[in-house]
Amino acid sequence: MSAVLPLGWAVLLPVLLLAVTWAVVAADVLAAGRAGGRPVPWTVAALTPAREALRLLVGQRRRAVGGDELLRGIGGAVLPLAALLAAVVLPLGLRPVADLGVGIVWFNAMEVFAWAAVWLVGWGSNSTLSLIGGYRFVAQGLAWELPHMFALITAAVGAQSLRVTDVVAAQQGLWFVVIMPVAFVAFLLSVAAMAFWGPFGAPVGRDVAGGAAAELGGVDRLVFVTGRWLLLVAAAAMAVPLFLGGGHGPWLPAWAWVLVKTLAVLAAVVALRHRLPTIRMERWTEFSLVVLTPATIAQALVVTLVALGEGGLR
Amino acid sequence: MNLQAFLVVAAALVSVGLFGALTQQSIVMVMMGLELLLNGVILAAAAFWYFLAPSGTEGQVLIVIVVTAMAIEMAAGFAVTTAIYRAKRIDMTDDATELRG
Amino acid sequence: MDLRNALLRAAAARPHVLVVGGVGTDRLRARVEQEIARRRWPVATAPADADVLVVVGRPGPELDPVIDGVWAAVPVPRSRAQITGEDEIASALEAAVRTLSDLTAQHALALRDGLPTAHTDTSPGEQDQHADGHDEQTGHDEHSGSHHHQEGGMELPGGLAMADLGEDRDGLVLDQLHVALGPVLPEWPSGLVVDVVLQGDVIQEARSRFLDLDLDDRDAPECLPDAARALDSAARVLALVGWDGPAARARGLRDALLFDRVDGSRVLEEVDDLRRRVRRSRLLRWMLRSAEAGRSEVLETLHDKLLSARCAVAGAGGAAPVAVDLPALDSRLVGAEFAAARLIVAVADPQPQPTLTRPADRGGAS
Amino acid sequence: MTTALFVVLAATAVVAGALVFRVDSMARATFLLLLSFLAVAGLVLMTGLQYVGLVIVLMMVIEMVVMAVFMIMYMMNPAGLMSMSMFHNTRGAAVIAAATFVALAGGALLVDWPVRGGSPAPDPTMALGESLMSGQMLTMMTLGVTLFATIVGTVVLATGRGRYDRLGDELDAPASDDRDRGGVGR
Repeated sequence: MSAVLPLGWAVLLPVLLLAVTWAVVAADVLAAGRAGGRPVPWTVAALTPAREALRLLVGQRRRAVGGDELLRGIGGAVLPLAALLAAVVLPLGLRPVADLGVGIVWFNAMEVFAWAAVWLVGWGSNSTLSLIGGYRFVAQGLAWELPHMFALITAAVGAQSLRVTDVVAAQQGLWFVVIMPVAFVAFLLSVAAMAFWGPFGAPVGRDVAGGAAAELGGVDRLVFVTGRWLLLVAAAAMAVPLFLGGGHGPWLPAWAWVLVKTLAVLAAVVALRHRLPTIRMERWTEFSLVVLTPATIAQALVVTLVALGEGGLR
Repeated sequence: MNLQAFLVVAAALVSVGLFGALTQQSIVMVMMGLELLLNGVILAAAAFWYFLAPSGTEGQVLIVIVVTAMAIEMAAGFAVTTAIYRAKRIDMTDDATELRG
Repeated sequence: MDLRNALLRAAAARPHVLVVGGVGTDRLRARVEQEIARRRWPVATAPADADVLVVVGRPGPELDPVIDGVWAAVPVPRSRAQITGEDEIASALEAAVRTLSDLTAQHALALRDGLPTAHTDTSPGEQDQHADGHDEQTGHDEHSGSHHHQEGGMELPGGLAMADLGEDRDGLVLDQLHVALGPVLPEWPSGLVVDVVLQGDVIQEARSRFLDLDLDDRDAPECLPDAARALDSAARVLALVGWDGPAARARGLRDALLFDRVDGSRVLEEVDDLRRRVRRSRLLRWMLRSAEAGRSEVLETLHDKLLSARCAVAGAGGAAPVAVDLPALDSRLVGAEFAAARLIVAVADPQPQPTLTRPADRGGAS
Repeated sequence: MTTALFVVLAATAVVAGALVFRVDSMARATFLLLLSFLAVAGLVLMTGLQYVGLVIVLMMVIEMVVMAVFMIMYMMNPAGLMSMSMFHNTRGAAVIAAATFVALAGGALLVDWPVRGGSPAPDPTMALGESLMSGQMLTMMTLGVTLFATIVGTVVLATGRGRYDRLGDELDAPASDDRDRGGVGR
């Protein structure tokens, strides 16, 4: 058994991600209905993603006067691309599509493109509210990137490898979430922040009329929104190999465990959105830099000491 | 793909960056020129490592140093720009005449 | 052709609706919102996100061009509905959906080469009011950042204007943008426009006004009863802080009070439940807490609103909402960051009082 | 295949780098520079330096977004709606740049480079890490201290109101008088 999935999976990966995205969008509609006191039947919810996509597909694209069409288009397209490329190192089961030696750095480098994407969309729309949305994302990004990187580093230190499959293999006995809970929480928070989701939704908030996406219509909006969902799914799915033991588990085959765990993480992320209000930028920035970053550094230090104590570095 | 090709590309990047750094009026644009120049240095370092001394790690260490230097240059550049701007409301190198003495 | 028709019909099944109303249309707007929520249609955040533009009441001469501008920014397939009475709501919405799925009608509505045609401005005084934050689609002549008749603006190709410079709160001289907030913004009081000078997302100057205030021939403005108005405004605040569930609940309670003859005890129970959730949310407190500038006020006022709604439902006759006059609102907005400013406007929930707030120097505002 | 990839990446790097100084829009200039960096990162990846190549991608995306923010903050006409020339001393710079290119490229082509010594470590990333943590430890420590000094220095330079302005001369104010307070309440 080779360490990598056959090449055909590269085509299947987007399909898989979209399928999970579909389920998550439907779950979000259900949760929104429940939270708002107006429950939605699940049949309606299951159809909603398709209806919305169709609505945007037949919709007209919009141009912004004085806007930078090119940059906006690039920004919109980069978002789903970044999500798909980041997902390449995700083990589906025990094997990823591409088993890079520096998979964790690859994942990090790809999702960072969201910074450029959201800012470009906000800038290219040439609207004050869009630009405010773009800037909000950058401000948030500066706050979440450090705890996020330290969380990734902690998992890598625990496995003593930057290869995602090695990280999974290292969790055969004990899931990393047990020995690095702070890193796991920081990672989950940064997943939500990366996809400007829920409590971190200020870049596309209602107060700025949709923020970065305010001026997008038709296919442009579809690509942007889909990219955002894909990013959320891909990043949340990454929590499984990094902290939740990947495909390891009793009874079920590895792929089933990955699916179950991914859906569980996504359910938690969706619940987060419906339970919590949006966190304001200045609050989050200070909290992230003053509390979360030192906490993740301390977590990394503890894990490093444990790794050293268990027989030193290989 | 050989050492000479890499080095010529690196030389092109360095000279374009130099041209930008020398001609631009805005401090921020001057910094972009410097970044481009360092970009060429990175490429040359990678090429030297790969084609001349792949067994060592000096090439990689050099790239790490250059990347750090870029980050420092950016941070320092923006801090200086902010300080000058706060004091003088200018962001053009030509206007910062004190620097000329 | 059949396939395209079918696609249009399927796409029209869940239209996003943008509701626009002038001063004094709150009750009718609430009724429309209730009907939209009943059909589970989402409320659009911006013209770009909308399929159906619902105009509530009869817009006056100041609001009318704004609505035309918004309409020009709605992408095809689109439809526009005018609702002036409660009995028209259902039929108007159904007609809107029919238009949405009608291929020939949509062909006629399609924007020429993707750009809205420019509308002609009748007077410089009106021009400001198109700038509603989405204005770069409303015409060729405006830029969200700036109005080209503003002094200090440099003329740019395409009639866009360059931003001014001004000192920010950190002592740096940076670009300032002149933007008119409202009247078409999510969770925004009907008919209100605040002309602001924005630096980044910090408001440097603000001047608020109501559109179409001096219309004497308007029907007696329908005001919401106190409890419903408190809930309406609380729902806006909750939606602005991104807490959609409680916001929807507050809105549902408002509708229950206004239109459904339900027994008071159930509403009372739910209002109490909502109050408890709001009071207990530590994150909300963390976010709104501050020593300064109407921020802790936001939370207190939100509590007060829910409390007064409770009192009104219970028949105890809670205190009537304090009328906020526009100059006071302006002074509170200065120096606030954009998200904070939105909250300040939402909690202030200013109501037009023609005799009190009509500024003597209306012409000077623009 | 490799040659084609090399040519494409090299051309992208140089052309995007040159266009940085040709376009009017600051946002476009910044992201063209990013494109140039990404192309160079691609070339670095082609030499087998996976870790370093990806770190360049990671750093440069963040750096360029931050740069764009500053560009727009300080430049007039950031969107490039009005074309304006921002060059000075073009001729002299062109001569210097051309001379530099001729000297460097000529040197690259004419020097008799030594033959390749040794082969890459099986895992260059591991080699880099081991080297930084042993032989090159001094480099790593110097970088760390320099970065820390930069953080302190740039904050001091750029900040308008320091903690003495916010918390009083004795730093004994119970809370700062900031208009917008952070999440920890300092």
